[in-house]
Amino acid sequence: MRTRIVDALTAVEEVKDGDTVLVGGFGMAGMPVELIDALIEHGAGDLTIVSNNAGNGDTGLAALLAAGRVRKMVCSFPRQSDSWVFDGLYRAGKIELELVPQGNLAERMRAAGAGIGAFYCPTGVGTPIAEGRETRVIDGREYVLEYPIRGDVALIRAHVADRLGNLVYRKTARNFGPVMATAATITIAQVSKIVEVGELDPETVVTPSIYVNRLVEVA
Amino acid sequence: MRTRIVDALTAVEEVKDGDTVLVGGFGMAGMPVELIDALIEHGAGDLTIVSNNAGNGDTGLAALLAAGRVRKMVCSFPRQSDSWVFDGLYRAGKIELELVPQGNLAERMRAAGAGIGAFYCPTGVGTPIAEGRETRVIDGREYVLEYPIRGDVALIRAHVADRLGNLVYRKTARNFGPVMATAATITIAQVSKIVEVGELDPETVVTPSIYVNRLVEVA
Amino acid sequence: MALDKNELAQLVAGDIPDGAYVNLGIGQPTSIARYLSPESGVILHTENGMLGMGEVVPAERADWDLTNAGKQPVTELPGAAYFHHADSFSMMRGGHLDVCVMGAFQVSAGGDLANWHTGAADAIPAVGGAMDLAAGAKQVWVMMTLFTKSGEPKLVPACTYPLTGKACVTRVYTEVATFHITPEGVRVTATYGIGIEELATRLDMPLLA
Amino acid sequence: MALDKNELAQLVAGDIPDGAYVNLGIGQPTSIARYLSPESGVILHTENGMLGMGEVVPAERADWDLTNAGKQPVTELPGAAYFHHADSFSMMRGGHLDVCVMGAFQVSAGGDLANWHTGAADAIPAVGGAMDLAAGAKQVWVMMTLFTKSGEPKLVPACTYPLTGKACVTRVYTEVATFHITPEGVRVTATYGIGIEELATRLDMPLLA
Repeated sequence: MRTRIVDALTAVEEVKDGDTVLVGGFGMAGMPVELIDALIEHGAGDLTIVSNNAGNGDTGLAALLAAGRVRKMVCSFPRQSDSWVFDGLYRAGKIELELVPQGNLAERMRAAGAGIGAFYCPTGVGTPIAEGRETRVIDGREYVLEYPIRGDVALIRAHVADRLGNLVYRKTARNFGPVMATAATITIAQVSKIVEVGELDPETVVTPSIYVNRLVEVA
Repeated sequence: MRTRIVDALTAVEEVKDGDTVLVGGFGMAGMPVELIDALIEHGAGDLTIVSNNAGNGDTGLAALLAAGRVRKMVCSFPRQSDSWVFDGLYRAGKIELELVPQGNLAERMRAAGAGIGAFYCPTGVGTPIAEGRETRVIDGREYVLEYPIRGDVALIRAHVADRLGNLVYRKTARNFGPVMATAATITIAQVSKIVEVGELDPETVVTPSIYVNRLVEVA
Repeated sequence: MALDKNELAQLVAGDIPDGAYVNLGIGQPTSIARYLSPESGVILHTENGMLGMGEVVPAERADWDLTNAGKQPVTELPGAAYFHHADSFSMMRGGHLDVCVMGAFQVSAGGDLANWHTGAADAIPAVGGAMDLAAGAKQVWVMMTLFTKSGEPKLVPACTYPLTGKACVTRVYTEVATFHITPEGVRVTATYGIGIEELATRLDMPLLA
Repeated sequence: MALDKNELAQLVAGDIPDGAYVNLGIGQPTSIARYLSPESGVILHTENGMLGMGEVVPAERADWDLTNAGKQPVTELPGAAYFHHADSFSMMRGGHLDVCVMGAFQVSAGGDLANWHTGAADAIPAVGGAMDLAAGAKQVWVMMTLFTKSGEPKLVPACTYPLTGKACVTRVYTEVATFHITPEGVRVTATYGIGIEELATRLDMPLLA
């Protein structure tokens, strides 16, 4: 259905307490900072956040965590030099952590977006990550069964959108955006610029408009 | 390892009797006609061909079939108005057919390229395609377990390559090329033009050079 | 009076919600595109790898790198996007298309779809993307004649032809009547030149009005 | 004499085949890039979504949309390509990278790798892409000091730390010796300032020469 062009606060108005929110970005590259700020202002809590990292410094995702809105983090690399907000919450037992290898995080969201029920993945075999999970040997190699990660909402950052919602990204800020856009019921994209329909080359569109429900221009 | 720029006959010289060859294209769009002609000249037989269709008219894939080089076709749609070569071989019992829904064909090759051991897919549940296959109910929905399709060789057609082997495609001729390129031990791409390294925009590369082993320029 | 093919295509087109992402199957459903206005914002998907597909064009204007799923040359509309087959079918399988419209040999009262194989022993099987669409689109609509040339109903209590997908069809559009397949049963939503009693008799199944 | 960090990086760089597609792990392995000549045609992958990655640049020249897996700003080389995370990890998991070089806490004689978690109860676990690389690259090389600061060997009969991957490491590069992990056992391929007998004694494992 048609992509709506709105302001950040309107864009996040449908987020509900208890939602699973996919948050793009790898470190700060591709992090939808203004959408996260709007989510904080919006006030939804008891959230499960799926993102590669667990916040840097005191802004963005870290601020959402500091505001006590997050029940659980699903991520591959929470521990960083400037992840003091998460570190404190974790050590105080105030936040759950599901640690997922980075590729599994991406592939499990990809599966959600692609209608795949589950998949056998070689990553993590023989490690604590695989403990308690179903495994199977296929063609002589051992795999772990992995399930999709779906979002109620995805907050992503792209570079340029057209008014239909087609997206292009910029350099390694592309990272999780295109995958998360497919895996959420409502995908909200923050972009630097919105152009007219027809201004993007159809060969270069990375996220087709079908995956984008709300567009927010943040110049 | 480095992509080699060669002529069509040199490109296919490593194809062996009994190989599985992935052949790009949807109808004639993206069909690597000159590579198929080279494969016919090369002479390898007892091949398994994986391609969406089973040849059109008397050229390309149809000519390979007519030359008696193909033991088995794996495809989604063999029957077309001009698939008389395949039709004749099939009715004469001279060729095996594995019919795979089009999306499963793509996803099974994608799985091969992505290191996925198998995946649960909703397509074909309750149909003859699922007969004899393992099924599982996940979250209330039934899925069929599907396994990867790997190629010894992939023959694909793209639009422009740089000398490293990065590829861009043209319109719907893109179809199976990017997926097959990831799923074969040796990927051979026929392109209309080879440009210098640096002439393709890194944001618009569809198949990165890592997936391309041989490049053949067919102006 | 029964609808002709163009009237039927127009009827289906009118029921497609504004802004919907839609896949129109090979053959008759392709003609629905002619009745979709640009203002509707409906965006057409073709499974060979494109959103924003335009109209079918004659061979003399063809770009053979730009075809629909039936391999006919088409145009590209502003705002189009190209993608490869795995991405295209992920879009379908992942439930992102709002509506797909396909032809059918048979549809069952429970929404089972049979449209890929007559079951004839000597037929060369070919399925293409039909099973993927049946399994993946949010709504699967069927556009067909209600009866075969020999007068057999194609909306049936249970399909006798091999299935394409189970319990997937939500609407059936035919030249003499349109139906919604609901959990309560098959509901007739309109008739054209046939009474509902005659319809129920000829279909040999209970119908909700 | 034992190698310093730069000499070790140079040694590893020299062993990377021309034209290889390579992922260099966060930390020490990143420095290998400095010793790869453009003529070698080695192409660097970074798991956050790029092939053709160039050098690390100082903050004043940073483009923060262009970073490596360690979130340091880098450059883009001619012939680069960007892709999203699922595609990037498919490239890794699918066995398309020729070599990856990672640091390690421990490597076992059988090639098991432990480099993500010390097992300490109060440590916050973080794995990133290490398990994906361990499971996916054609060859996994480890670059590390052979002993901890307190003198404990890091090449061990069996890892005591939680594993990153099983039987995946094929080569170990350290400041005092380099090793190939083979089906027959651990083979010493070079030593720097240490005798092979002393090495075997300190490592407490049989070594092939």
